[in-house]
Amino acid sequence: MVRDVFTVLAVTAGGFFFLAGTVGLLRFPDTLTRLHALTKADNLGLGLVVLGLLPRMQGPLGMLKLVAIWLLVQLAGATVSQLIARAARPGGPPP
Amino acid sequence: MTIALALDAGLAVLVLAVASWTVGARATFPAVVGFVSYGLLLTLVWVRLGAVDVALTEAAIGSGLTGALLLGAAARLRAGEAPAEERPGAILRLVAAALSATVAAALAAAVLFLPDPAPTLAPAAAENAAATGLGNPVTNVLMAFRAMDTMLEKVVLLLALVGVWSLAPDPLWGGRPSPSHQSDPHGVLAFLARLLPPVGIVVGIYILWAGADHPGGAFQGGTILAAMWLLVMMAGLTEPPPVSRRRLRLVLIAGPAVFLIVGLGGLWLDDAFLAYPVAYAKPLILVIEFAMTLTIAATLGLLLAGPPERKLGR
Amino acid sequence: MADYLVASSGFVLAMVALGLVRVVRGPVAADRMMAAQLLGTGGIAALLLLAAATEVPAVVDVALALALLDAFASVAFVLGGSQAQAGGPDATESHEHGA
Amino acid sequence: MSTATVFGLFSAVAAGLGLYGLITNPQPLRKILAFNLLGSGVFLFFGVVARRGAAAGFGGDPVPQAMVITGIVVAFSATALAVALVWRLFQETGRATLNSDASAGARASGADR
Repeated sequence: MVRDVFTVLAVTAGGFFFLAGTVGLLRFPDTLTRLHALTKADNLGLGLVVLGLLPRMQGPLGMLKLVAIWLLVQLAGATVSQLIARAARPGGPPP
Repeated sequence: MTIALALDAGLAVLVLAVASWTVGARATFPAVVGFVSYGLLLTLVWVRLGAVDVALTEAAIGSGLTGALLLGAAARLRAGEAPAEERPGAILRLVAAALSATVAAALAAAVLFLPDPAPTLAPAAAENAAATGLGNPVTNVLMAFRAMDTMLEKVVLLLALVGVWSLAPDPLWGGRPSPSHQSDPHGVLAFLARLLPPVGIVVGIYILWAGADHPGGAFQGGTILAAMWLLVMMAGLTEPPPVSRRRLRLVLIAGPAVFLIVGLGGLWLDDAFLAYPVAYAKPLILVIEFAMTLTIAATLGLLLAGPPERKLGR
Repeated sequence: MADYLVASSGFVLAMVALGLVRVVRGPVAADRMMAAQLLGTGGIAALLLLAAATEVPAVVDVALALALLDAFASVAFVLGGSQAQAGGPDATESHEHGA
Repeated sequence: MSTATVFGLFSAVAAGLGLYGLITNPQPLRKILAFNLLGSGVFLFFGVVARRGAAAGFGGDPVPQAMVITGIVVAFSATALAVALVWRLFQETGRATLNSDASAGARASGADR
């Protein structure tokens, strides 16, 4: 029961951050601010979803995989946003 | 209408919207980004259809490797794109639309009037599962019941690679393919290319290993290994090997060769080509899968790297 | 509980799908790639929620594969773009045609 | 309606869209995209058939699933070959289109190739 409440709270909060990320991506004025909104929000969003689902996984291997997924997305997201930001600078690839 | 069915319907509408964008967008690059998103959403569709093995393949190949291949190509070919006015005339488009609608309607009718109960080979696959000792029915089909298909498919991969290589101009034959990027060895990309592959190799081998009893297997594991190899090459941490290197070619034929040897052994020891002696079925399949994983990783990586573009010894 | 998880999976998916409007609007290639990246993260979250809802642990492996390959396509995009503008036979050739 | 029917109808439309794009898009790269779309529609059709064949404790008939996995890998290798062909065409002519009409020919010969 406590586990269910925890999951609902964390997953709902995660969903909220996905909402925030999308709003930022759609409403922010230029490419670099949009990138900022996106990276902050989607990593927190996924992080909260992972946190909420952790107690529902069977065994330590399942939990390890969840955390690994979150870390991988963090790493990839951080690197790729650096690269995308460089590409978005003047002189980057055209649209 | 249950929540799950609502999710399915929403997912189908979403994927169709992305597919229409891929076909209808004016410029090529946005269309390719649409296609990458399409591949990702397709992974979810496969999960909803209960085909987790296929979802894994789609995630690795459909959205990962194909996405990288097409995005890279779209970026490089930007200059050569045909202007929009070269689109065909209204009559041709109308005829094409009519033809496509007919095909779609025929397929839809086939879906709606499928026989009930549906014909299935699942019971046959379940009955014979004991013969191989593997728990994953899809791996059973791939490696034992329809092993001939899988072996020939390895040959197709090899032929495609020979085709790609032979597109190199004559003087460059035998040279290195070139995703040659002189990137900063201390930059972010090199950082990612140092950190990700160790994790990726563990995951790739895990998925190969899990494939015996759970969704996974040689295709999916090999694809992940290929992606990690390519990442290291793209970051400029290692050179793509020259295509004339003998060791490379041995790796490329290892999968089909081991498959063929085991198959011929079946002819000799048992009664048919590719018949595994029951006592050794599982270890034999694992040996083949291991060789296949290496071959798949090397072949997919080189397919993406493209034809040789630099002379040997430079 | 399973219904809640499926519904949240749908919600996350709907959110990141809205972000795909950026693929249509652009204006630059980087914006389009960002939308695809958000879709990737959202897709992973949706898969994890589905895995928990249907209690099929193997779906987590699918999410793991996606997480590994997510970065890969974006890297190819950035490198392809920088290669096209930094020169090579293609860049000079297209210049000839423009002239 | 069931999951299988929803995605079955979807697969039919996806295949139709792919076919339309294959015929009407002039650029080779777009044709490659459309061809992949068409292929994915057909693969999904197999997936739906597999789903309906769920029996003997399996979530789906494993035989079509295995065929689709093989198919996805072959589709990738065909795509890679096609992309390499387009790239070589571009290197040779400076253009990446299949149109061989007068204007394309004039521009290609103008490039002195």
